[in-house]
Amino acid sequence: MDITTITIFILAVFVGFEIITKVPPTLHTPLMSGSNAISGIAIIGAILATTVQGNIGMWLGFIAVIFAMINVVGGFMVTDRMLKMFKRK
Amino acid sequence: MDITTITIFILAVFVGFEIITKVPPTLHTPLMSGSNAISGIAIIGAILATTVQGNIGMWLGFIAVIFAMINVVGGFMVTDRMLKMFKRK
Amino acid sequence: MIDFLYLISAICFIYGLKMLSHPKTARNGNIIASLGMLIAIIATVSLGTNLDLKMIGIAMLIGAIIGGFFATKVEMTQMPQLVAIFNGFGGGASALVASSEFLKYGADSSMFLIISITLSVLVGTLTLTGSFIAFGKLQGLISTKPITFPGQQIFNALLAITMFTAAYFIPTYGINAFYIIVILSGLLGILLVIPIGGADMPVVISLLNSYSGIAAAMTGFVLVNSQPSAGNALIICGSLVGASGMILTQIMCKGMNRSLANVIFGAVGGEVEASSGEGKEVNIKSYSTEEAAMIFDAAEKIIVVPGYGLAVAQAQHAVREVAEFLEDKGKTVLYAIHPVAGRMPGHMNVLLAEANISYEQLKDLDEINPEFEDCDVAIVLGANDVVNPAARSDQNSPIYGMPILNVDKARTVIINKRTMNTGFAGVQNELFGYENSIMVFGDAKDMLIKLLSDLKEL
Amino acid sequence: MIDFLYLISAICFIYGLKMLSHPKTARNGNIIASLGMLIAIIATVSLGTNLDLKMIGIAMLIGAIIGGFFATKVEMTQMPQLVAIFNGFGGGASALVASSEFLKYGADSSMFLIISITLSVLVGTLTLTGSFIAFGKLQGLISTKPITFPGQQIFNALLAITMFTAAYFIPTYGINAFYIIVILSGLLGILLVIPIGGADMPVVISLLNSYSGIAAAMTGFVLVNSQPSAGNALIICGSLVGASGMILTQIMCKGMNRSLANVIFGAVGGEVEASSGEGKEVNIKSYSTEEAAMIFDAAEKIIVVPGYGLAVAQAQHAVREVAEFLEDKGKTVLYAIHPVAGRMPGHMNVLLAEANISYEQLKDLDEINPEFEDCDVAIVLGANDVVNPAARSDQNSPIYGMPILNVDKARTVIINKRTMNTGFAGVQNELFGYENSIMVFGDAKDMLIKLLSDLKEL
Amino acid sequence: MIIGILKETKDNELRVAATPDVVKNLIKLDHSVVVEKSAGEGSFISDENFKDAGADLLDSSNDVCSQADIIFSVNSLSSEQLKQIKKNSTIVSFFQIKDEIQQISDYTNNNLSLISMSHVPRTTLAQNMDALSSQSNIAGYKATIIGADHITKYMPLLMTAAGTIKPAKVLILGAGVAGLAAIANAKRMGAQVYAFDVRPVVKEQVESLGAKFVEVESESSEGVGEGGYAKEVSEEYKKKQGELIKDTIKDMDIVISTALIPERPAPILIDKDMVNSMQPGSAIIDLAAINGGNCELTECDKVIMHNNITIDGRSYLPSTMPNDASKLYSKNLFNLFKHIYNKDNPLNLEDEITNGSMLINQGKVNNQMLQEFLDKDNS
Amino acid sequence: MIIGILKETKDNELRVAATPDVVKNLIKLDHSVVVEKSAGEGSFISDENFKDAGADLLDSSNDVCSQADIIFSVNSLSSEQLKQIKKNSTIVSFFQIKDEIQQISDYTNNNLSLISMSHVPRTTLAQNMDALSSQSNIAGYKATIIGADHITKYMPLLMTAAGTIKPAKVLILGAGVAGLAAIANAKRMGAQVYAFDVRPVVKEQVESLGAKFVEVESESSEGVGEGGYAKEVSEEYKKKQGELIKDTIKDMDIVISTALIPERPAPILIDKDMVNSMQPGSAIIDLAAINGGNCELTECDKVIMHNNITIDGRSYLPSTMPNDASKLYSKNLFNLFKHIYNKDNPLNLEDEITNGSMLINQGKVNNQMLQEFLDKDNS
Ligand SMILES: NC(=O)c1ccc[n+]([C@@H]2O[C@H](COP(=O)([O-])OP(=O)(O)OC[C@H]3O[C@@H](n4cnc5c(N)ncnc54)[C@H](OP(=O)(O)O)[C@@H]3O)[C@@H](O)[C@H]2O)c1
Ligand SMILES: NC(=O)c1ccc[n+]([C@@H]2O[C@H](COP(=O)([O-])OP(=O)(O)OC[C@H]3O[C@@H](n4cnc5c(N)ncnc54)[C@H](OP(=O)(O)O)[C@@H]3O)[C@@H](O)[C@H]2O)c1
Ligand SMILES: NC(=O)c1ccc[n+]([C@@H]2O[C@H](COP(=O)([O-])OP(=O)(O)OC[C@H]3O[C@@H](n4cnc5c(N)ncnc54)[C@H](O)[C@@H]3O)[C@@H](O)[C@H]2O)c1
Ligand SMILES: NC(=O)c1ccc[n+]([C@@H]2O[C@H](COP(=O)([O-])OP(=O)(O)OC[C@H]3O[C@@H](n4cnc5c(N)ncnc54)[C@H](O)[C@@H]3O)[C@@H](O)[C@H]2O)c1
Repeated sequence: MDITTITIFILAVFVGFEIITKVPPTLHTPLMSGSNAISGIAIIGAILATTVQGNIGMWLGFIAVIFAMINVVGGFMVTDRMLKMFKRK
Repeated sequence: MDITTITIFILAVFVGFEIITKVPPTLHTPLMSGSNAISGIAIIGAILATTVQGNIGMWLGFIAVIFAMINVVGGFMVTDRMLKMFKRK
Repeated sequence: MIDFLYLISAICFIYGLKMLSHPKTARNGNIIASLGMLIAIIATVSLGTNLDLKMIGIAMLIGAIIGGFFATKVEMTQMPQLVAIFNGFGGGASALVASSEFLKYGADSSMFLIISITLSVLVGTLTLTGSFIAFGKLQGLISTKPITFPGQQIFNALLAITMFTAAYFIPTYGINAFYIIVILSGLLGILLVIPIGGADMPVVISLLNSYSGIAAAMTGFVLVNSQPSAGNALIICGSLVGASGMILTQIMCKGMNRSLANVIFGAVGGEVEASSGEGKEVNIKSYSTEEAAMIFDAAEKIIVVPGYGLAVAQAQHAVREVAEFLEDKGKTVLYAIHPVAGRMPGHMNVLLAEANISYEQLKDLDEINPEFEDCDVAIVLGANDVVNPAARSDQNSPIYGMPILNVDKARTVIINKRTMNTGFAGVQNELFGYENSIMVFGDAKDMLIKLLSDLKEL
Repeated sequence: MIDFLYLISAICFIYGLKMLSHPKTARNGNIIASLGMLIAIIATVSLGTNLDLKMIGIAMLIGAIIGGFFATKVEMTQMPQLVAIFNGFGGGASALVASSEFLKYGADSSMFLIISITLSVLVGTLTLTGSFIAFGKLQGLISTKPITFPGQQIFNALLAITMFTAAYFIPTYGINAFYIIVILSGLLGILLVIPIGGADMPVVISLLNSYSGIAAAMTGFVLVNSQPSAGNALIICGSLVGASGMILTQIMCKGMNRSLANVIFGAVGGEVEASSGEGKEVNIKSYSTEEAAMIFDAAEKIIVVPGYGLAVAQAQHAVREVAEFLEDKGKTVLYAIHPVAGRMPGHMNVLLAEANISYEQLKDLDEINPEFEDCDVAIVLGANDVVNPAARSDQNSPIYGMPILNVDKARTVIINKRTMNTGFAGVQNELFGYENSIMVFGDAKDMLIKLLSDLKEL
Repeated sequence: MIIGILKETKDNELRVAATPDVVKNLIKLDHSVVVEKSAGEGSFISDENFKDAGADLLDSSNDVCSQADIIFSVNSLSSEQLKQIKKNSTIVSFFQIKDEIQQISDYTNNNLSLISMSHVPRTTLAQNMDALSSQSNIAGYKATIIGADHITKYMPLLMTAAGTIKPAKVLILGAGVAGLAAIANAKRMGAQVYAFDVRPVVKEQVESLGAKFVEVESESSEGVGEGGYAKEVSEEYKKKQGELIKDTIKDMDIVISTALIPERPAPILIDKDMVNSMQPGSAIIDLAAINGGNCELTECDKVIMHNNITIDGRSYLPSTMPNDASKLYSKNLFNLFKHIYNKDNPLNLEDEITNGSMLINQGKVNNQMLQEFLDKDNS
Repeated sequence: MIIGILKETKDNELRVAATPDVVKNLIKLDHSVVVEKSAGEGSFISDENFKDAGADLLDSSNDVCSQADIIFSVNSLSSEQLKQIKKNSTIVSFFQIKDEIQQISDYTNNNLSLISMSHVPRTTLAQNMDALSSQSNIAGYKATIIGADHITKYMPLLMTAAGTIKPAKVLILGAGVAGLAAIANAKRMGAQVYAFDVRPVVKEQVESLGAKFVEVESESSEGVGEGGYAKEVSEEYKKKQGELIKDTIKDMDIVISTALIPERPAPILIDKDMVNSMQPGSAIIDLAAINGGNCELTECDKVIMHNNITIDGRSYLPSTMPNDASKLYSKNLFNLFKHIYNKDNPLNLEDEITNGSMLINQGKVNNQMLQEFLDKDNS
């Protein structure tokens, strides 16, 4: 356990708390969806997990990559689709 | 040079940018004054600098502590004085 | 170098989220965030040692295809459940990574690692199952009614305690204790979402979204020792999403005038009237003033249709304020005065003159009706009979034949009244259910005041 | 453990700054921030090895006494210069620490260290000298007029280039190159501030404040290798102050309707009218609507005094909107109608009736005059003669003997008009210069609209 | 069809049943129009105007009566005119049942049809034919103007160098169409306005105009009759109401009374004592004068002074604004005509509006109320 | 001092120079007040009211004249009354120089003092004594009411089921005190209001009431005379002005003219042609009638019809609101009295207000204009 890690964690939490202040309701769903896609960052871990020695671990990683990728690709695409709607007809 | 240091730096900058959004003009001076006092955090460095071997370095540290302390104590006190004024008569 | 890539990707996420919360920049924000993700993936692939790139490629392809397929094919109305299920996968991924790490180090890892892994698995799995339940509720596979049983809270608490005990015994019992944690977290996820009503699902999804961020951050803690830079990246992005998701959840709750606790534990309070337009019981769309404000923001030509309700609410000054604000933004605002609006001849004239609305802006039926066709928004304020299309089409209606204001020809019609009650003639108004109609309920004056402040906040 | 203390102190600073930017929490914010500083100092003292605690204690005592003395003794009007000079000391401290580190490691430090030290010394010294010049200007020791000479910008640029060259040669020439940097930074600080006019000083101080934060952050980079946790703490707090100071500077510039670049390089543009109330040429205080809004926010009883200017501006609806907003906040609002306000008998009645202001709120001279004494704010909107205290006191005034509205009896009087021009009777109004008077210039309608939106933003 | 427009014969009547605009529209519908000379004089419509619109000008009322298939008028015809009228022809006018009973034989014997503007049902659809509304609105509006003229004070609040003038207080009794119009205009002019009505629904409408509603406590639906009209109220209610008005009226500067109950004498709301309790210089405008008045002292079509209180009983207020009054009336009449004589299904007595406004259909009484009156008369 | 209040003798005059309130205040200042019987009748003030306030009631005007040291009145006294008046006494009234010239010998021979309400300087300080303003304001206000009564149309815009009624157009000529009041009230009533004046400063004032200012292009200070009053303008200006009014007037429903130049006949702004160009049913209210009128056809104190246009030349509009008019006038008078007869320095002719309003001081002419007129008369 490293103090810098915790520091980074806390600072990131602060940034997270502060960047979202006022969001018009129409953006609630897109924002949720977009930030949801970002939480697919777990893909980093998933990719690295595939190198784990044991077979099970590797396969877990494999599935994790699929899961995370669904989250990332689906998330960003669906967000974009929603946001496209707001353009003036 | 460490990447985590830079990371921390950048995150802190973000926090700094984000926490101040709207400030009523009457608070400009107190806020400036308060954050100025915080920049007296250099006192940490100053204290540690007093341990520097060479005489000059140590005395620089000594002066630095005085300087920083003026900034810190004066800054916080003057801010408080200003803010007291805002109370309803 | 790779470290820097992670840093850049984190910055992309920060900016992306920031931009996503403003209507004008939202779309670019999303693109920037996805760019950040791309950078992170590239960094990881170049960072990893001994990576089976083919396998990873296949997995990514599968995931991308599934995600992309659903994202493009699913209907607009089903978006919320899609987001829910995507979110579940994200949480699942975190849990899987943490599990895989557990398998690597086994039971004799450091305390810090065990705690991290436990939390990651716990939150990740909970997100996974919870999201699936949310999906099921929204999709109608599971009853949207809150499902409760006595002692539910206590049971949940017991579950949590059991899990932490299990975590405590990991060093002793190893993998078995771990299994218990996985299973119980999954159960907890289900139990947490099941008692929440359908109308509150958006809030729940947002909360689960925040959880999936937390899970990612926890996974970061798991990884940070073996892969410091990737771990840090996960921590930053995960906590970013976790925190901002929490704020968003709070904002959403506030928008519904409820506390988060009330949403989560308030099942006994019963359903609130479906106010987000997803309810299928009534085929009207009820919007908040904030949403209405967004619509006005995009409009250029606006026609105000005052009715008796405006007079009842004494909202004549409020409407002028809103109109003036919109005009200052360069929009055109006209008033459509129906000859029999109100309860006496010239009622609307008296009303609007009092608010000093210039005579030039007032248009009578014949002048204004052709204008609706190229108007972006018609806002109907406490009028009912005078905009009832039944007068044109429904031979059996008592008002059949009365000339009406053709508000339905406008691109969007925003209708403000307090309830779904009828007007003077006592007939229902099918306009309210039209495709291009939006209801904003409330007293006209209150609503206009709120609308104005929302317009100013955009 | 000590690391944690630093983290806590950083969190204190973050919260402190956040709270400082809201009127209601500002004072507590300051206390929390100073608590953070205390924690940081304690942490450092327990962290350091080989500390000569006595010496440190003496130094701290000296600093505390000096700082405390000036902070308590100096007059309110001299606050800005005090902040400037405190700020200079902060910058100086950073520069000294960096210098001391340089002396420790000498010329053969790592590249990273040399860069950090150079930047720290550069920014720190510049802040020191710049702040002193700002102090001098505000205190009237140096001309508040912008002092410029031809080719100033170019000269400054040359200075900067010389310094970086010197930094580059530090490994070669060691301490001498370092001296050059110190001296030139000091010079640069002077030259940067000298050409800026007195009215812009607050912005400059804010900018220098941001610099001193940057200097601290750079010092953090210098320290981070030898004292990682202290270094990190400096980096976090320094960059926090640097960034937030930058934002504050920007906000202040925006408030003056100017860009930062314009403030810094705009010396040729000449003085703007002293709009921050520090100018001593005229003895009126001109406030922005935002500041007026703050005053209203704190008030409970408000009396509106309409005059001819309100009619000219056709601001009757705007004034009602503001009044209604204040009433909704639970404040009492009354209108004081002077019998000859306006240009015809009953002018104000006609005007306010049009805006539908209820008759009950309108009070005539006899009714309202006793009320001013316990009223928090009297806002005079385009009235002049009818509130001129000369009618009570100045026997030579053409309006001597006319009964007036005793607005000067109110705790605060806010006067809105467009210029300092006289009213119908053509006489100057000494009210404008009273201790408790505040001018808010502008067309009454524009001003009220702006005031309303500022009130809503509080 | 040939449509005839007469010069009105009633005293103080300045309106005309059709304006040149309406004449034009009638001609567009392939009718021809005959107009009695100087029929538009009162409304400042010259004979040329009518000619330009395409009408034929006839010298006498007799000529018009003998030529026209259908006669438009504001007031019912004089017995002389009735004698000249063609058999089987139709008259559209503001008929009052109690007035027409006298002449019923003339109508039935000649197989005449009577379409009554006063009996157009008050439905949403019929609003553009509702002359009762358009003319009541004028009356209500004008009542405040003459009220402001009668009283010896300002209407609005004024704070002047010579002192503060309190706003006039105006009480409106009966907030139907005329009452609401009076409220609206009195508010505009700056007075403090109070209103009273037996129908509780009116409260919201009164308040929607910014006036205060003066309420009698009672079961809520006491005074509510059919079709949005009022009905007579119980004795107890009347007492409460009397006290309420008594309390209120003594502070009032203008009272405008419009209370009517269909086909009944107007309720007496203001008795002599109440009048006497009012401030000298105040005024009562009694728009119910023609039905006996809401004030005990009202004399129809006269402006009297009682105890320094002006009591204005003029029933012809719409006629004092002949320009707009004729315009609105003729538009209403035209709309009704177009509705009844439409191409697809003319004279369809199934239709609510046609049926409702048809008092007598080719000599046969088509109105229940009229029939009842006749039956009563005969017995 | 003994203060006398007379019953006004002039036709149509209903005001009284002091209300019971003012009587009370006078008595508080240690004066005594004698009031002619039924002096307050026109303003609905009974003799009892005066008695209650502390005044002594006298039976005849003669009694009052012979007892009072100072007489308050609205109009100057009749020659009979003047005969009865005590030597050295004072009269405070609305004197018009040109009217008083005839009786000048009565004044000087009896050593009378004349304080003129019409000559109180228009300074900020004197505003609470400025009866010209308070009474003009009434006139302007009332002019719109009677205008609205005269015309045959609605004032406001109305969009009704029977069609849209366009708002009436009102033109105000001369935007002094009366003109501004008329603008304000016409705006209130919903009309579209236009105003014209020779003094360009007035533009801002007109616009501050929400009306449109109709402008003659010319050098800016053409019509500006002394003390905020207008002066006569050049021929060229008159021509331009004439055309402008001609263009404007034909669309107007109401014209209210208030243009005056002190001590000169009122400028003729509306000639016969212009009147003829107006729509039938329109109305002109000429508040300048007493000075000859701004309209060629105006007959003072008469309401005439010309070519279906009502021309109202009543000069006594304030008297139609005797209640408020008396209240304001008597307050003004009292304020002036208090100013002139103050304890510290009574009858101080150094004082601008005292000097300005003192037409004749104990038989000596104290007004330049009056002196000039007299000199002209004598030569
Ligand atoms: N103009 C005339 O001369 C006259 C005379 C008599 C009758 N009428 C009849 O009146 C009707 C006029 O049509 P209209 O469209 O103006 O009125 P309407 O059809 O009566 O509808 C008014 C609507 O306003 C809503 N409302 C009431 N108070 C409100 C408030 N405070 N805030 C927001 N909404 C409020 C009511 O719905 P909620 O209760 O759900 O809020 C109601 O549906 C016609 O049918 C006409 O025939 C007219
Ligand atoms: N009531 C009557 O019957 C009557 C009749 C004639 C004369 N008067 C005289 O008029 C005066 C009335 O006093 P007052 O205090 O109402 O008016 P005032 O003394 O004339 O002052 C009005 C002030 O409003 C300001 N102003 C003008 N336009 C403005 C705008 N658009 N926005 C903001 N301010 C504006 C002007 O200053 P800036 O130019 O600096 O903005 C001016 O100083 C008295 O002297 C009175 O004797 C009254
Ligand atoms: N459908 C439509 O669009 C339409 C059009 C016009 C009028 N209307 C309705 O028709 C109805 C009648 O209107 P009207 O103006 O012809 O009515 P009216 O002239 O018959 O009566 C005038 C008012 O007097 C009131 N009144 C009767 N007795 C009273 C008493 N004792 N004390 C106090 N008030 C008393 C009545 O309630 C009514 O409001 C109203 O409800 C009106 O809204 C409907
Ligand atoms: N000091 C004060 O407080 C005070 C009080 C009351 C009035 N005043 C001022 O006194 C002045 C006179 O007011 P008044 O109402 O007694 O004026 P007035 O009755 O003498 O004249 C009425 C108006 O007619 C205008 N007029 C004259 N000739 C004209 C022409 N040919 N065409 C068009 N308009 C013409 C005048 O300019 C004036 O505005 C105004 O400036 C007014 O503001 C001042």
